[in-house]
Amino acid sequence: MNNVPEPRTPPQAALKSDRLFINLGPQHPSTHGVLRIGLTIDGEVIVKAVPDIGYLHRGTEKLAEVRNYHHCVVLTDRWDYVAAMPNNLVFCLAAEKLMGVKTTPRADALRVIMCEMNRIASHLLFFGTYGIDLGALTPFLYAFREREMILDLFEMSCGARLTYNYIRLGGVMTDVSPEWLKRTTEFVEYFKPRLDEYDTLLTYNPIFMNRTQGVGIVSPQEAVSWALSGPNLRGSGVNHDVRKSDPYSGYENYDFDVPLGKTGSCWDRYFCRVQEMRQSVRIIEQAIAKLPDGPFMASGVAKIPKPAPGEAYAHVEGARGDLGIYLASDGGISPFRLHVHAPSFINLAMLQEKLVGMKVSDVIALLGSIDIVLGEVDR
Amino acid sequence: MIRYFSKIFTAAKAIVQGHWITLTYMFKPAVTIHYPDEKLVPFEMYRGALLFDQQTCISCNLCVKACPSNCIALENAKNETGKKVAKVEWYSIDFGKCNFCRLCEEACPTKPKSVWHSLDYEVIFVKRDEMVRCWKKDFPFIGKYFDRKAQDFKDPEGQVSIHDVQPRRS
Amino acid sequence: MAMILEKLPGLTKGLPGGELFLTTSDYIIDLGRRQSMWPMTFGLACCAIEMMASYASRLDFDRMGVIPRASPRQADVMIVAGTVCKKMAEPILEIYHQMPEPRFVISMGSCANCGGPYYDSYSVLKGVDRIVPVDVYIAGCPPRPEALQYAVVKLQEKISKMSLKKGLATVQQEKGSRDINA
Amino acid sequence: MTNDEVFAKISAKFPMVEKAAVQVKDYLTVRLSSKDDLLPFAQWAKDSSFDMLETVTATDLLGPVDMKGYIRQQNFNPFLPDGATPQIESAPTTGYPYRPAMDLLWVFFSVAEKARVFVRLELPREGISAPSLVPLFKSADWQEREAFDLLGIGFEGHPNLTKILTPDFTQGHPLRKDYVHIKDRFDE
Amino acid sequence: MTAKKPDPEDKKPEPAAAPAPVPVPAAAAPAPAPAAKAAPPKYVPPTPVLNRGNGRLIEDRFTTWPTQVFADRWSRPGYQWGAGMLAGILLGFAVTSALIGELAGWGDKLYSLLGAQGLPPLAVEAIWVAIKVILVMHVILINGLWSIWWERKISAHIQTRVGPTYAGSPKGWNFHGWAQTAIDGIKLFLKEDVTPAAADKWVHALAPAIVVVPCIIAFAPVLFGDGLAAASLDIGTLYIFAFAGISVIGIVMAGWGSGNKYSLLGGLRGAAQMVSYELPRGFSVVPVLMFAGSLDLQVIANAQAGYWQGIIPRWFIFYPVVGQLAFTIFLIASVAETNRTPFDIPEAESELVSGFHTEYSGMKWSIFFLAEYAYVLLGSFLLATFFLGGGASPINAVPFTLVPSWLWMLGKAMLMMFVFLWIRWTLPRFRVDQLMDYCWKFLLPWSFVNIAFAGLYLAFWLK
Repeated sequence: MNNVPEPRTPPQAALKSDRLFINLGPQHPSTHGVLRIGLTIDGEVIVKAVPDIGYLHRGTEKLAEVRNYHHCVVLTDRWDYVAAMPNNLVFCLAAEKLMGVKTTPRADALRVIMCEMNRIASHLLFFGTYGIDLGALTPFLYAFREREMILDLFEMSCGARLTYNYIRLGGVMTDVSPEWLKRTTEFVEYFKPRLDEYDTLLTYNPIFMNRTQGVGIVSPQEAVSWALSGPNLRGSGVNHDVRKSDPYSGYENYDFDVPLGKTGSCWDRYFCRVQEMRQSVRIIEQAIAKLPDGPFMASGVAKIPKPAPGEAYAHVEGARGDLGIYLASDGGISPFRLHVHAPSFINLAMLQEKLVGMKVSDVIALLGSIDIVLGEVDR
Repeated sequence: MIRYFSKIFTAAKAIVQGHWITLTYMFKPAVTIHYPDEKLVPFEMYRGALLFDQQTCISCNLCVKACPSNCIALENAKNETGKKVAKVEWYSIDFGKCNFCRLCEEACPTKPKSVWHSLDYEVIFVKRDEMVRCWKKDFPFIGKYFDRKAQDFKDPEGQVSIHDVQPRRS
Repeated sequence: MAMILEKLPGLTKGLPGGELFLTTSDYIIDLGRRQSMWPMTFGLACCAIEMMASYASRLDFDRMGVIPRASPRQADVMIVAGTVCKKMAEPILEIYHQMPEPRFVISMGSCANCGGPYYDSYSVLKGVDRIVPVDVYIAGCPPRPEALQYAVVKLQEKISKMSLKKGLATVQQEKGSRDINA
Repeated sequence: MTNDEVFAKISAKFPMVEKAAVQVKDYLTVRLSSKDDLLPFAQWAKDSSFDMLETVTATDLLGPVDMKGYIRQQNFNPFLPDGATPQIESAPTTGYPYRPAMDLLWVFFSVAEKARVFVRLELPREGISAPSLVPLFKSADWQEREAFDLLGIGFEGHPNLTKILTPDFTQGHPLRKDYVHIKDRFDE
Repeated sequence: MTAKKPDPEDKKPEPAAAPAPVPVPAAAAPAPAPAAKAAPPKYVPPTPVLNRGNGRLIEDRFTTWPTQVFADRWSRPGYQWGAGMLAGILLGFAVTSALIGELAGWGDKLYSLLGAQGLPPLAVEAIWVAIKVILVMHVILINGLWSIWWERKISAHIQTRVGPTYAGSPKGWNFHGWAQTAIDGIKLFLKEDVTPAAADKWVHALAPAIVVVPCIIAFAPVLFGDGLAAASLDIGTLYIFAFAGISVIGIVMAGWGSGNKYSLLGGLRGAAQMVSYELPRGFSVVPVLMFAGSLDLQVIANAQAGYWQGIIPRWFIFYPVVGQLAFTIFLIASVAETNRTPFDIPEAESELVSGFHTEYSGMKWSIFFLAEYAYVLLGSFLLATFFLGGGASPINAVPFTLVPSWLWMLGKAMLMMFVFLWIRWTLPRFRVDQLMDYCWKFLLPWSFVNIAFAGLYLAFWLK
């Protein structure tokens, strides 16, 4: 049911109220980092919105031109710092295509497990912060309690909690111990009932559904024209998932289905992410069951690689959408050009047009539902 | 009419279920770690503050090349005749710039490693000079920092080690 | 009230029990500031996620009386968590000056200490102590949530050594690392 | 849909478009010959199944990057009072065709057939400008502004071509190979 | 990486767990180990700088995982100790109050003692009123300390974490942070008092007063037990709702006075919400007044004495349909009146930074904070008096009826305050227009229907 009341424009003659310009400033509790939106509001309804980004622009594409390929892998951790594994993976895929290195099956399976666990951790953070944006403070703490378990598993296998540098050119950094696999299955068993708890706590909560169901509706054509990707695109009903359409590192031999939304509202995008967590749990179980043994690192990757001149493009289904790397090499030790197709940067662009006509508290609901990370927006 | 009441009923049921979950969690024990009283020992693979052993280092510059943010600087030792020798005169790591990525430890060819990640994560600085950690002849693993005001090397005040004696990684 | 406390050291110099009264009032004031430090929800980059983890249930910051406050007017400590870009330097300065007096700054992570992995980038400020005085730096990229709590414990120790002789507010300093008991 | 079928479809409609010499690994790369082919090609792509413009970017082919574009302020090191030596200098590799030009790149993706085509266009560096695709694809808006901000490519017809990422006081376009950083008040 | 496949990490000489002294690396190292390798200097780390003594090292991380922690809660020492402490407090409270049950009696003795001094009756009356005012003021301000600490502890345990623990407990001890709010008060007392330049000085400075003073005045007729009311007015309910409505002006002044756009938005939203939720709050109490027959709180409380069939107390909440409906509407409206989630849009943390009190710091801000908790206390006492039969014991058995009325009243008020806190930490926030729709299109019509039901009850059942 679409209960979005169309913006009641007061009769201009009777009610002379001038427009108020407020800054949803770079420092704001719920802009997920440093994003400034210049809102021109008339009463409670937004008349004009100008998102202003660049407050976290570190110029990593320029830095990549003076780093060798192993150093660039470290740089990639800091783009989408909530889900850093897909960043490493996408750079390594592009560099391996450039250098013609074939990874071992065990490395592919480990990469799939790590990326899916990182997707669950990222969606848990989204679930927690989206609850805070709409005023429910407790789901954040429950989501972080589960996220801490995943971070423990990452710390046990690759040594860091957030910036892993685990997926390297040609494979992965180290092998995982059987104890790690046992603990992962223990986490997966513990996590399934928690997902149903989250549903009763937030998903089917009437106030939450009122706040998100009719808000920020994106039609499929509009979603494709804005080139959205990931849960934002699937929330509008367009069935495009890179893991299915352009499978990489062994995704074709795991069976999982892709959740689709119906109306493209904030609730559908939120619901796609919660369902995706269930699918990731299924993938992890299958991957652990069929984990091939063998070397975890391909041989033949040079200490300072100098790939032949050429170009390569690789893209991966990151937690926020279709993360792509265009890598060009001129035969030197540093990449000649590194362009990041950052899903958050492109998903955020639709904000300036979608916000007109909405209420101030809907800005937070819409911004939270497209789930951006400013490290990836500004690179 | 019926739809109106059923909508109210489902809404009320969802709210009550939500409250039931928060109530049950209220009576469950807390998962908190009382940090200064209880401290978590990180896993064996954890990448904490770097340690360096001046005696086993063969000053091969591999770690300098491997570091993405150019934190490590070292100088070859010379014996009396002025010929370079496989020893290191001094060694310095800039902890302000280090991003704890383990590339230097993997590049180090010596066995056991002469630069390796300890498990210490409580590393703070009070002054800007403490950021650069230096090693010279028979300095401890943890190294010292050069205080410009006092013009000499001092023990790092801000680092608390998890183990009484720093374990070494091969 | 603040004016009376400012003149307290002068008043109590001559009185017999004055010294004891001064030290106990020092202790109470420092206890108040130490056990209830309210940071500002102010995350820039990856360190902000670790700061959120330190507020979460496993490493509860509320145990030390630390509640994140949204507006700078009600905050005592500013935890700069993440890369300070040049475009963000102006707002950080403005927020620092909006915070009411005894204010402290914790620089969290290599990027805030001196640029970290972006030591040669054209758009990154090489360390937040170029624009605001910093009390405690934390090493790590990103540092563990326990390291942030250890920094708060260390800052609490520095505050417990503050005394009324130097006045109620902390020593004013434009930039660089600051020693509040200097 | 394999690359060759896609290329057959394209060359049927646009004969003057030919396969690019350097193919992006496992994707079809097509090279336009001049600026004014772009708009008809984009219009055709939008009408046929290539309805998503994924990426708009460019590469500066001038040569190795100029080290003065980076500012390196080292912490005080007692053993090296004048700062640690920078480590990697980008050196030109022999035999690579450096030329004062910029190679623009558009990526069209068809959601229905899951096919992707890379469209390249090489333009001289002086006063570089290209037609903007904002009227056809809304996703081009911010990506063209980013290309303008970082590489200085003027897009004709773009509604609001202003800086998007770099701060206002940064002069010049950082991703150009000959970018020299002008010291502002924040790097002493 | 060298062409040779890097062999996986060979056996670690150093067992990570026990801090054993560093063994000399194994002599059979493949590379010819340098001959006379002196054992690396034994490094003595600086004494760990901890304010609470040396930390206990948790070696096995997985014992802190929720899977183990939630598995069997009674085996954890902290849990048993906490449960025991809670039971002890409740029991002690009940026993001591049973012993000194006749506190109310002392009031009359004091009053007659004053009269015996031969003072003119007017002076006696004046002193007696002064004592009552001081007592009620203390209840309101001490409540601030108690309820803020209680909210932080309850919200912490709801979120499976531990609230403030180190405030006010010496090294090594853990008194559950009893002094946390007092310490917050000391700090806020000494903060620099910032008045923003764009602010309208007088309006900015006066706003907190106008928010707090009506609440303190409104506490006059509130019943703390049988006969324990500061002023037994026969228009008690009307008096309370009249004064509780004045704080809206304070909020709008705070919004306008701070000169900050966010607080202006927060102030206007606050005005719209609080004014419109006055109506359902007032109308939902009308059935109670109809049953009790008077506005005086004491009469309402006495009307709920007695038991149906000796088991179910005659409280208004247990009236079949009217009671529950009136109770829920009044509860929802009082939550909205105190600006707490799900109705906290005036100081919505995530939207308007912190709403109307964005520009307040130090002492002025803490007055706003105390006012919020004073209104929560007022709301919970009203709920206890109107619907839970203030002072009457729920069970008809002997030991319970001996417990004095003020303890039952306090217990019910604390239960209602728990419900306020419980709602805050579970539900998300309304949007502005949904909030208004909810009030005008749902709560208000249903309260009118409720009044009609009450009329039917009076006509046929309660005659």
